[in-house]
Amino acid sequence: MKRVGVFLCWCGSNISSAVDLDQVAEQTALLPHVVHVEQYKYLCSDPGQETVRKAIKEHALNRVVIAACSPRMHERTFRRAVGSVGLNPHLMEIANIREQCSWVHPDKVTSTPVAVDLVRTAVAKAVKDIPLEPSYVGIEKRALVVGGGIAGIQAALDIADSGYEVVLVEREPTIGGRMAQLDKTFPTLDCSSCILTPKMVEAGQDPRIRLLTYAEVESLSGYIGNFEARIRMKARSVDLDRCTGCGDCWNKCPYRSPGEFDLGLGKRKAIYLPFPQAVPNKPVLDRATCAYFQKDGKCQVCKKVCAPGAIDFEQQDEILEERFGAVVVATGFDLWDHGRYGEYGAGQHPDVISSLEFERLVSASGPTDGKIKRPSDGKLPERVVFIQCVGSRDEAKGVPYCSKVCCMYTAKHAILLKEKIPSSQSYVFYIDVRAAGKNYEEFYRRATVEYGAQYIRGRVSRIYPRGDSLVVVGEDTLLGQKVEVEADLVVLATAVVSRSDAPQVAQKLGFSYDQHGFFTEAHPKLAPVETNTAGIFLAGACQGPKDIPDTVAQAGAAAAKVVRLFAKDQLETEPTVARVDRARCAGCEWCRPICPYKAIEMEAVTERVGSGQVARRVAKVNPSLCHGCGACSVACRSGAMNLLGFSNEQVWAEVEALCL
Amino acid sequence: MAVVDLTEAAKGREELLTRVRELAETDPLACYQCGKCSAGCPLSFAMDYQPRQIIRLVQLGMREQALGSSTIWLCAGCATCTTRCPRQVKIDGVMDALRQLAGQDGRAPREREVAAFHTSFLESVRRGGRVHELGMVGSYKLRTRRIFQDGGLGWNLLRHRRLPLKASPLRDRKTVERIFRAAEVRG
Amino acid sequence: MSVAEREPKIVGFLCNWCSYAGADLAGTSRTSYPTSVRVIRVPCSGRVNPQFVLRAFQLGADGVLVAGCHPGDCHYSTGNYFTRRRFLLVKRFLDYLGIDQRRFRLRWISASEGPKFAETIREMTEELRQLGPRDAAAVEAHAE
Amino acid sequence: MKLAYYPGCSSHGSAADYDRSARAVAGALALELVDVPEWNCCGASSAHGADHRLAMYLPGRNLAVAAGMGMGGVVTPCAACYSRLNRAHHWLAEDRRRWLELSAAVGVPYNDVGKPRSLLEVVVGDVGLEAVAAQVRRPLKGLKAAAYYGCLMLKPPEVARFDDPENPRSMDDLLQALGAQPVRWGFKTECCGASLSVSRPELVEKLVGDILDNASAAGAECVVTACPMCQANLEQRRSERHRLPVFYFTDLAGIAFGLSPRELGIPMHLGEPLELLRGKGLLAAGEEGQG
Ligand SMILES: Cc1cc2nc3c(=O)[nH]c(=O)nc-3n(C[C@H](O)[C@H](O)[C@H](O)COP(=O)(O)OP(=O)(O)OC[C@H]3O[C@@H](n4cnc5c(N)ncnc54)[C@H](O)[C@@H]3O)c2cc1C
Ligand SMILES: Cc1cc2nc3c(=O)[nH]c(=O)nc-3n(C[C@H](O)[C@H](O)[C@H](O)COP(=O)(O)OP(=O)(O)OC[C@H]3O[C@@H](n4cnc5c(N)ncnc54)[C@H](O)[C@@H]3O)c2cc1C
Ligand code: SF4
Ligand code: SF4
Ligand code: SF4
Ligand code: SF4
Ligand code: SF4
Ligand code: SF4
Ligand code: SF4
Ligand code: SF4
Repeated sequence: MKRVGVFLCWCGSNISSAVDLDQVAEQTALLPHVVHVEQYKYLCSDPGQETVRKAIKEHALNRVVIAACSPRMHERTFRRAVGSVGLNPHLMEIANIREQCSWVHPDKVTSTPVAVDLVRTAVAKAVKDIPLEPSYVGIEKRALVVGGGIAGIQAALDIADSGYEVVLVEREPTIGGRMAQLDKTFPTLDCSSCILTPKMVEAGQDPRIRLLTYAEVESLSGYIGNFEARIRMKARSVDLDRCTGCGDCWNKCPYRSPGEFDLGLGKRKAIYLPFPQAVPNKPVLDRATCAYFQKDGKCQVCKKVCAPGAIDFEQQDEILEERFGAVVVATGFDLWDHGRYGEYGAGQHPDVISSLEFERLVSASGPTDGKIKRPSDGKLPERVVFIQCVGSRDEAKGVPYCSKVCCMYTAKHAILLKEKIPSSQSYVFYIDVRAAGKNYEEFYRRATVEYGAQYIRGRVSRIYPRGDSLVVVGEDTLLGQKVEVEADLVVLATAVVSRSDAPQVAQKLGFSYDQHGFFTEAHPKLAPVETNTAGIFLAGACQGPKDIPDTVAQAGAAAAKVVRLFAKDQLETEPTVARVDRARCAGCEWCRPICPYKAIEMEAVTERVGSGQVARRVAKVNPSLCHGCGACSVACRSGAMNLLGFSNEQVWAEVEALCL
Repeated sequence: MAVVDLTEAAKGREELLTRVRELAETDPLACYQCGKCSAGCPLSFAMDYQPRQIIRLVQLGMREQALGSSTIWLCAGCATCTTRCPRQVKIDGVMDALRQLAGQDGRAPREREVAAFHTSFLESVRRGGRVHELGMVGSYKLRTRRIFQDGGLGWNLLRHRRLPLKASPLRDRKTVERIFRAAEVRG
Repeated sequence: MSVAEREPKIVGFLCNWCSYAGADLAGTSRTSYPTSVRVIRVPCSGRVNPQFVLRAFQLGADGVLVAGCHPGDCHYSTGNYFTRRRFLLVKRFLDYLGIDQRRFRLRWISASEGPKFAETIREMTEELRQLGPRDAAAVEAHAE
Repeated sequence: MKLAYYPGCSSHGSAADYDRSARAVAGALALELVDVPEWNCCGASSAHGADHRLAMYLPGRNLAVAAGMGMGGVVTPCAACYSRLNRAHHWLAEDRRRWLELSAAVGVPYNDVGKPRSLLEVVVGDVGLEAVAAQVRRPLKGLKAAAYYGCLMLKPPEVARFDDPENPRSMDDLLQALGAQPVRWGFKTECCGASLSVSRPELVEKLVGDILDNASAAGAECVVTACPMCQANLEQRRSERHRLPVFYFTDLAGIAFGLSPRELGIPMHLGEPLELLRGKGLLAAGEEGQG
């Protein structure tokens, strides 16, 4: 027996002055299942709620309809109220007779029938309400952080500091990311390694952080609170437990090749430490360049000199399987390859370099010990041209978006150049200078006024060699004249782009990415660190071009989201999720691809048909992943998929009640 | 320098943009004034407006200045600008479009000689279906009264048998006349 | 009673996150609009099964409005793209049922577009008035 | 291979020399070139500034006629014609309704003959460098040549669809196959201003000067073109200080294949091209002084 109680709220005079509530009460009382109708001045007030509670008990109500303000205002309030007297909170419906009636239809004659209709509709829905219970899932309170740049390091430190375990997976032999490659950083010109190294060391020493370098996540399954990851530890050929980092191996190794960390500007050995401050401070043996692996199986110099016996040529890749409650993805960015700019020499002129290469040239720990020597002949360049927006804001050859950091780092480069080579002159070709950050405009001003960088508004059209220098041709668009600069070195501020394997990473971990390969946040303004997949968060430049301050802020936010999750013992999920009626499900899978959250999987069920057993596949909704959008229920042709709280039967009943 | 009245220019803006979009099959509004086109233009040194500025004039609706410029006539049609434009504006097409509009307006070209050359060239094509260089240059000289320009060069070519006196037109003259007529009808 | 005299009846399916909030905003800012619309709240425009729409017409509704977040703003990221595609088909089906396509509208109304909601209701009501009453029997016959 | 051949107007005049060498080299490479019957002017640098439709119809008619010949495509030795033919081809390919429009306008049914190619494109792409190398009798040893492509054969790339518009390689590779030494230089694709050569010679002189200066500075002993407009312009608009001979690529191919300068029309060039060849020992005794 459904026993519906209806409560009409005056909202002071907000409703009562525009709607004839007596008439509404009169008509409502005539509806089937309605056993009690009552009016009150302010239902949301404590005495108002008490009125409802009392009536539920007195009249043995098992459904409640509140005719008042928008459910967006007080749905929670009233659910809690009915819940407190033992009624399932989802056996309550709200008729919005304020925002969508009294406030927009001030004339009692015309508004009252609308209110009657709305209440009737709510009653019809309430009659079809069923008790809904939230489900609870346990939470594995360990976090996985993928990518060990400044973003990943910061997130790992923040999570660990809150008392939770973190596994930090970094693909390279050391953590540090791009920031480790930088010399000084805008807008304050702190030395990058001076501020980064302490954090790297801390991450390496914190007992709650487990660093897995030279490792990659192979796959991720499960859902929020309960992820399972397979992590591949690539064979490093060095036993990290035994190695003391003494350096004898790489000092003695006879084979050199261009070093990745220095972007090929310097050399490294076949067994090497990427850079002196690397964490862990232990080498990796690169099998692709090692003589033992590539040539004759001889050499073995490193093994001979290694006193602790840490070299292990036989080491194999290893797969770890670990469980996590949440994931932070911080895989960073790459730089656009200017080989596609034929007009700038297509990467063929040795003295046309990228900005990151310039960072390595100015860096004291770089291949030139911080002397800016140009690659072709080692000469100190006097006239240096910097070109901004190379590949950025270029829909023809590059990417359409602005890379956000290059205006600022170019100003920085102009300053560093002048500091290192006081007799030098820099020329910066730009289209706009985007210095929108705290103290950024001031920094740009210093570059021009204090350091005399010559800014020229215009995109360079062509660079060609003349003798041993380079001719740079542009237009000074402010003058309206073509200009030429004969330069010793040209530095291209190449676009920030996503890592080439970003789409695969997103697919493996199960969240979405945009057409440029940047990972998509759940909402651009209000959920900038969440992904569409609950429990997976984003930090740093993998989500879009970002400088260090923004990266660190976002990493902190991602960590806070993880910690917020771990602060609970169980995860309560909204009960208004999709549910499959297995008996009706035809296993057609129409619903599966429609779900934006990959909440639908297929499962096998066996049924008895006559005397035999029949196996078939049916859909299954994972309530922890489902957000309750209802798209699947519409896709389902057999009516097997339903959405709790907004079920087919309920909406159907509402339509019927409305159209009476 | 004169003050540009933008509200005045705006009156003809839509019309100009529409015509340029039609004829050049490109949208000048995509241009963000980076100057890469001008910087690569081989003839920018001789132009009164830079190619970038021509696009700007079109963006603002400044028809007079655009159609009256020397730029649209000095453009050699090399498409270096279009090849390098980051916003995929077909600048060379815009130059063509503006020359056509100038012609349609019956306006005296800023570069008389260049326009006279094109007229003589097309006349020669219309007459014989193919260009007869000597005839064409002769007509050009009459048009521009530059009878003695390049005299030595012409003689040199004649001497090297590279400037035949006789034309070698199409057998059926109507073939090409028909095409000119068809174009006139469509235009 | 003909439609010209009585207010036409519009069933409005509004998504919770954008359009329902937009309708609420019209209320909070006291933007009055015709009393023709009755709202059914759904989580997402993608939840609206075309059968609900057809049922409303079958029961004599003069018009149906489905409103959701603007493309790209969907709370569930992609729901309204499905809606858009689905209701293109529904419109064609309405023709087949003999229901004037103009009786059905799909609108993107954000939470801040209270005036747009009010305006939509005004326009629709006006149009439905001009279209006149519906021949519900025709639908009945087809839908059976 | 049999191809429809569109010689272009200048083949009857200022580029009569090119016409000779092009046909001679094609013959040596077993390329059968059949002239498009009753071909008309493509409109060159003038039609597109006068009337968009005219600029499409003039080359369009030639394409339509060439398609009717039923050969393996159409080829032209002139970069300007190449550009105009390709513009029209591109325009037609974008919208099939234009096929009908064109057919009506020119009175020949339009069918797609395939992307118009330049002679250089055919020699490098279809014949292939190996086949070219196989014909070489007199490798152009020690000849430092600047391959000059000009603008129209490469730009804009979505129309030309040939080589890299900024750093083309095809002619350099060809020169290498002929035994010459292509120089690295910066003005391979700069425009020489040919279309203004008659009307604004003083401007063109500057462009030509820049190109030749850069070629000389890069150590080139000659400039090699694949376009009659470029060749004529570079020869005619240069100043006294420039002495570099300007060849067609077919001239050098012909010499390398053992053909005589006269067969190739080289003596018709302005300046003293034979001196250089002689100096490099590329002329047989009997060929000296011919011309
Ligand atoms: C030339 C240049 C100069 C700059 N100068 C400044 C400056 O002065 N000031 C400033 O504020 N910002 C500067 N920036 C920006 C700064 O570099 C970035 O903001 C910052 O590096 C972003 O950090 P991140 O951790 O997000 O990414 P990254 O530094 O790219 O780190 C990502 C890490 O993830 C790892 N990784 C990638 N894929 C995987 C995978 N699949 N599995 C495991 N690990 C993976 C990478 O190896 C890397 O270690 C500069 C950028 C450039 C290009
Ligand atoms: C014209 C304009 C348009 C904008 N448009 C956009 C846009 O389209 N997109 C976008 O992303 N951003 C936009 N922004 C930026 C956006 O408004 C800000 O990013 C955002 O409002 C910042 O939020 P906040 O909470 O930090 O600060 P605020 O919104 O300023 O909130 C601070 C609050 O603190 C209260 N407060 C202040 N002092 C005290 C005190 N001593 N004690 C107690 N309370 C105090 C204030 O009353 C206020 O409520 C726009 C800004 C402007 C000015
Ligand atoms: S419940 Fe809503 S309508 Fe009632 S008094 Fe409270 S605010 Fe007003
Ligand atoms: S020699 Fe051995 S202990 Fe020393 S750094 Fe090398 S591997 Fe480590
Ligand atoms: S085996 Fe030889 S080449 Fe290989 S890492 Fe050891 S020392 Fe270097
Ligand atoms: S940050 Fe500056 S240089 Fe970089 S893309 Fe944006 S505008 Fe260009
Ligand atoms: S209701 Fe939405 S989120 Fe939930 S399973 Fe269905 S489609 Fe996925
Ligand atoms: S669409 Fe419906 S019937 Fe098909 S698999 Fe999904 S729930 Fe089952
Ligand atoms: S290159 Fe393109 S975007 Fe830049 S100024 Fe020229 S037309 Fe405008
Ligand atoms: S096409 Fe015209 S405007 Fe463009 S670069 Fe060439 S000459 Fe200059």
